[in-house]
Amino acid sequence: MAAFQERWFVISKTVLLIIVLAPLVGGLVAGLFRRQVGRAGAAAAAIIGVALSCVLSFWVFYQLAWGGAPVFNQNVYTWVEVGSFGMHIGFLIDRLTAMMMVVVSFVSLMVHIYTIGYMADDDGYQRFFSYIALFTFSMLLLCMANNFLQLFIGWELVGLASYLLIGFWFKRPSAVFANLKAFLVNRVGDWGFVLGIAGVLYWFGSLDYAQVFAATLDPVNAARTVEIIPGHPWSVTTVICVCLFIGAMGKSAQVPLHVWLPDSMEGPTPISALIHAATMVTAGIFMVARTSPLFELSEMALSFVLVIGATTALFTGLIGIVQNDIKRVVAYSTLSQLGYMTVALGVSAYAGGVYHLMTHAFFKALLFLGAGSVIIAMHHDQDMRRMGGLAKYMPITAITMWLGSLALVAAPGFSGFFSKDLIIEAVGESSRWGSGYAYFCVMAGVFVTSLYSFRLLYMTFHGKERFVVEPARGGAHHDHEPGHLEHPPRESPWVITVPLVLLAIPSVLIGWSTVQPMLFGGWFGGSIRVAPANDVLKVLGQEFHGPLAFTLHGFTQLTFWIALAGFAVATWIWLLNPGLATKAKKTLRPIYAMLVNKYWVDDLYRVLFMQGGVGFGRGLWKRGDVGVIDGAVNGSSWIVARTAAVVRWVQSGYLYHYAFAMIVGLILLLGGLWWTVARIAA
Amino acid sequence: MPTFNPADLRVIAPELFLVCSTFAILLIDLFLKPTQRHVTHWLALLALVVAGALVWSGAPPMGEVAAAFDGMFLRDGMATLLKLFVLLTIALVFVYSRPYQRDRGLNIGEFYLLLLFAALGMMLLISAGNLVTVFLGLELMALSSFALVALNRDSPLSSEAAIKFFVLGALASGLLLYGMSMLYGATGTLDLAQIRAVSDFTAGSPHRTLLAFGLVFLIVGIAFEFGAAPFHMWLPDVYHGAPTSITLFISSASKLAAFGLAYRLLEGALGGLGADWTFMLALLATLSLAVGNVIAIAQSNLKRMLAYSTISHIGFALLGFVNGTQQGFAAALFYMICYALMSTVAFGIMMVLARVGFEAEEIDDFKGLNQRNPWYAGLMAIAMFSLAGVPPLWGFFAKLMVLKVAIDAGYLWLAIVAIIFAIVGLFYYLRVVKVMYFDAPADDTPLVAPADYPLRWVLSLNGLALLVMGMAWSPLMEWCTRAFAVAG
Amino acid sequence: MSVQLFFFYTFAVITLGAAAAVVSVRNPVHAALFLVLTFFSTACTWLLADAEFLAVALVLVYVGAVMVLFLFVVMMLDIDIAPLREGFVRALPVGLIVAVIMLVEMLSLIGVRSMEAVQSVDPALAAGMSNTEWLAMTLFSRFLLPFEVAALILTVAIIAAIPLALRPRLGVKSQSVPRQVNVDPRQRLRIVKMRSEAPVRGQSTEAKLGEGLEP
Amino acid sequence: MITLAHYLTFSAVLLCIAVAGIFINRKNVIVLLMALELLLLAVNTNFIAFSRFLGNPDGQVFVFFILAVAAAEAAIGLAILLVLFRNRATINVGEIDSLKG
Repeated sequence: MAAFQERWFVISKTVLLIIVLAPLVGGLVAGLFRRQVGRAGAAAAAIIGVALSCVLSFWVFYQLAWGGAPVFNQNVYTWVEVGSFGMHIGFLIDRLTAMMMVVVSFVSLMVHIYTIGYMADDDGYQRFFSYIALFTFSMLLLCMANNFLQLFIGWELVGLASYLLIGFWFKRPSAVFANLKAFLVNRVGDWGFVLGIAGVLYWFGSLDYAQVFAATLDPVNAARTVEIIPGHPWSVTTVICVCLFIGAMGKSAQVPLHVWLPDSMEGPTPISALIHAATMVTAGIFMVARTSPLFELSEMALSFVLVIGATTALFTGLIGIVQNDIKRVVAYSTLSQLGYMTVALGVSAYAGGVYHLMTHAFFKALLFLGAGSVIIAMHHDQDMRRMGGLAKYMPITAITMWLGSLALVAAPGFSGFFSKDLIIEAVGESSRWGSGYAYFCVMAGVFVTSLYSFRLLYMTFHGKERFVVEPARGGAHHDHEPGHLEHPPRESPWVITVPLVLLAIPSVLIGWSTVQPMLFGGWFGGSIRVAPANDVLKVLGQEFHGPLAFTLHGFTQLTFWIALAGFAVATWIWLLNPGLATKAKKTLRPIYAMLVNKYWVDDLYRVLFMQGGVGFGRGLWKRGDVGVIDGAVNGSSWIVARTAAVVRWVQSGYLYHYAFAMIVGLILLLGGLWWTVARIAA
Repeated sequence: MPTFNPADLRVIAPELFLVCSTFAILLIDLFLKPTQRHVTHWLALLALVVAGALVWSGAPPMGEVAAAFDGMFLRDGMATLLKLFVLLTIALVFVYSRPYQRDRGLNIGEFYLLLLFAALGMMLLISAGNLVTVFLGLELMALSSFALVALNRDSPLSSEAAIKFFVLGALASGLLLYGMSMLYGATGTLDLAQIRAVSDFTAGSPHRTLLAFGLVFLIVGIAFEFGAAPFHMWLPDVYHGAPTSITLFISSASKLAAFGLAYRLLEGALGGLGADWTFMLALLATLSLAVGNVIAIAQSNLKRMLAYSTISHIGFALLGFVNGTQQGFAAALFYMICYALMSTVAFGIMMVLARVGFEAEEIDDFKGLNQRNPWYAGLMAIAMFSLAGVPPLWGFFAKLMVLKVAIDAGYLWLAIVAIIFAIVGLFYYLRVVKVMYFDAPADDTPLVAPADYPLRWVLSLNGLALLVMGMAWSPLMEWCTRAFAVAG
Repeated sequence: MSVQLFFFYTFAVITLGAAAAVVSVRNPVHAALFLVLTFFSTACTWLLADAEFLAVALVLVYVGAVMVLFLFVVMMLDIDIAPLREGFVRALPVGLIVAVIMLVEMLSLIGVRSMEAVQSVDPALAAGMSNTEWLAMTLFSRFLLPFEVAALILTVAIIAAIPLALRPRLGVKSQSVPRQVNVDPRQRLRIVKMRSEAPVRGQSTEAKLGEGLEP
Repeated sequence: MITLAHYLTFSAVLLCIAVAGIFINRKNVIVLLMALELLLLAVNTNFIAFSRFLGNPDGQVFVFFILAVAAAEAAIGLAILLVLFRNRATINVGEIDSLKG
């Protein structure tokens, strides 16, 4: 019996491989054999794959949490071994990983089931299933990695899958633009990430988590500095951590690399749920938590994280207030919540950040899927200005959305409450540089969150119906004008409502059973390392007396009253006085313009990078604008003509210019040599 | 007085065989009708294969050098490895370009003969142990290349490219010779090993300045052959103007030979001046990375884009040289081999797409390729991702190796610059992929693969190799490392 | 100043002057002739360095063959002279400055002052042979392999130049004696056998004729 | 007496004239080819001078090879020139600029 137990209660390589590979196999079947297996076959293959890994993830989780299984850390495949430098595929399964696996595979499974209903009319049905299964595979690979290389591979695969999915409807120019944007912005982040990993390899001599984290304990490594610009020594860990965090900023959409996320709403709704709730955006948060031993060495890097997170939390939430597209409101709320998670990381409350990641995964997936349900009912119209009063037509969607929103605004007792309130308290407790600013941001953020959440609910489900129901006039299904429906909206089919209900349950309840062990019980064990001086959660833990007491205490807290104020304002404006919003828009025109234009960040990037970059490239190398040169030649200023002449110098097509470039190169090399010789002689 | 030693013939057996078979093909080709040109094709391929087998079978053990003709000709591990890949890439040129040449009436015997002579020149250059053999091998290769670029004699662009290539090439080789004369003047010998012996012990002597002075001119010649900025100006125009088959040759085999030139001159002869040339090459690498990647973005012609991309890849490969050690040369050689085999895929697909009177060389010609022929689109995508250095493709590991070398050599800033430009580079490679997969084709007739089975299979294998080598690159890397065992 | 030095200076100045003329005169024929002068005077400086064989080879190979080729091509191509001067004057200052900078750098790096090595005895004479013999002894022993490779390069030049330059002219009428001699009558005259067709006497022909004639 | 410095200076000046001839030339390509011959002439002079002062025949042998190769180079260069002229009806350096950018 003991032998039996030992065999079964130890996590085996096979199980882990199945968890990772099942979605891949499902996705490959759905993608490569899409004609052979047909629509139903593709859906079944992908869902079975993901369901299998979901069940097994729960099994692994169970074993780690209650079965007493030890942490699993093993390489399963050695890719390359060059000297001391090895590249492996391996798994590190501790409680942090197990939690991520459960969240990822569960939310992903829900999204898969939901997709059956949502994508039913789409031609790319099989393709879509293969992409989302691939997405799940990538994310699992990323989470389960035991080394930076595999983390990076998963990271890039997630990026690739998101690129494919955001541009799923590749015939829409806006979708192509959005996926290009997502890709480019992520690339900027990856640039930092690669540098960070390179730094880890260079200074710690390994890519293996265990070895690197062990090396961080060595004070020699902590004190090492590097001079990237000669004369300015920087702490090596700060350089590495900032670089790694730049990667996280790209994936987790932190200011200023947040611009891709709202645009990624161009993809089908299930994808929005998958990207925003469970997989891609949480990768950055997870990565920082995973590398907490490194981050703990650098106060400076953590302050950087803190300030970026706080800025994201408040300012992107503000944009959410003025959005009219139901999915975009939810998208900006995601940005804001990611900011909260990042803030938690910044104050060394890694467990808090990861915990919020988990609760957020449930309720955000719920909100997205609910939004999707509304969108289907509205015949793919996403504009909330043409909704209203939907609650009576689709009660299940309305109720579950309400529950999800309550979790989002951290109403005491809901899952979001436990995670978010703790983050705010942790910030209040922290004394890190920037925590004052962060405290202000997260507090103000509570009000903003409440405002846009209830605004969404009121505009969608309550108040006057702003759409018109017209019986079909024989026209094609999709030809109707916006706001005109052929038949009254109705509740979505069970494949959509069941995931909603299933997601609503953890959104409401998960906090009660998990907050105690995960945040204060040292549940994460060795997977997260916090320096004793930074451990704000421990301080909070001394005042924590169980979830019930915490909930009751919550009613007396400032945050609750701020949220309530947000609720009151939202109710006043959008439920009771529908005309007020327009009036407020007029009085606060400059602020409104700023928010609607998203602080002009997109425009800035467009001017700076796209036009600037293209213009620079073209102006410098392609003989400038024909207009400019023609204008110059035709007798405008002498200076412009000279500049144009210099510009034309390079790759002008003329042999003598080419030869001249070579000779100038020769002269410069000779000059350099001359200079060195003269210096040596002197 | 040294006399002729028949045993030397065994050392140059592959070259000897190639000379004899080239002349045999020259004679046979005279008696063939144009419709029988496939005989020349297969004979030329056979000659390359047998030469390759001779290179392989007669190779001296790793770490040893077999010298012949009084040190004029060296056969070592590096020579074996590099020659095999030169022969391979030229064989690929033959296979890929057959339908292309045939459709344009360029399938003439001279095409094969000049390529064979170029192969011979490259082999000689790679094995050179004396400044004279370096020069002659280089000229044999260069003169054949000039003529090959001009071979499409009814094309104004081809002839323009050829004259630019010729004038600048002759200028570069003139400057290279000037540098050689300085080496000779400073050391009194033309033998690379003897020059090396002097250069190792010249710190502080007037010879040192003279050697360094010659070195600058040698660098100019080497940088020209590589196409490193600012000696790159010929490269985009030649890529663009030459028939695609020749572009393929120049971008693959020539670059490998350039590596041989650089290694023989810099390490073989002037290893003692390592500190000087590593710094100069670091500067050239920086400039090449910047120029190549930035200008490539503004290109609409795929051949020109790939030309600028070549320049940037050369910048990357030069990172391997900044170390001046066995590891460094191994990484650079690995990079060059990888680059050569990536560019063969890209240009091979361009030739598959080309039709009579239509060169598939604008990026727009690739619009919607996925809908017309998903397999070739996939291969092209692999090539682009590999060129961009996306893991887990071969190109990524090649980049990784040279970056490691650069960092180990203390050139951290250079590695950072290289990474930044690699990311800039992603943009234009990705544009090709985007065009293939997301744009509507201008012409939606399905693209029928040419009924040339060797071409289809070899091209597919070549494309998949980029994928497979991403998984299994370490044996080749190890081979590269061992190839420099003694010299490093 | 020794006699040799005097001659060296004389020929050097002639060479440099002629070289400058090569790259600056407008007429390419003149340029080619100046190039001949350059080669001649350079050959003389080589003679002063006791390189008799190469000096003679330079004159024979270059002046005798290569320069004739140049002149041939210049005259074959009908080139306008006048418009080719544009831009030259504008580019001249920059070009001169760059050239002078390069020269200064080169001379200072070569360190001409430090190389006051004086001509010793002619090494060929010291070895007891003529310059040609001295050269040949080296060329045909140690430089055997390069010698053969040089032959290959000349072959490549032929193989490359012929397809580029040779162009069979179409539409030129010329006599081919072998073809005339080898003519086979059967190729010129073809005897065709046909079944003779007797016109069918009767109405049809007449009717047709009649139809055609009818107004 | 003639010293090595005389020869080296002479050839350096010749080299600079040749190089300048290549990049200030706005005329026809033939002059470029002539300038290239001047360049090789400078190199040859260098080799001969070094050979003479070192008492070593290798340099003169190298010159022999350079002469042979330069003749081959001239042949190919002129052939390319002919092709160019037939295609473009010009050999003016300033008009050969279809390939650029």
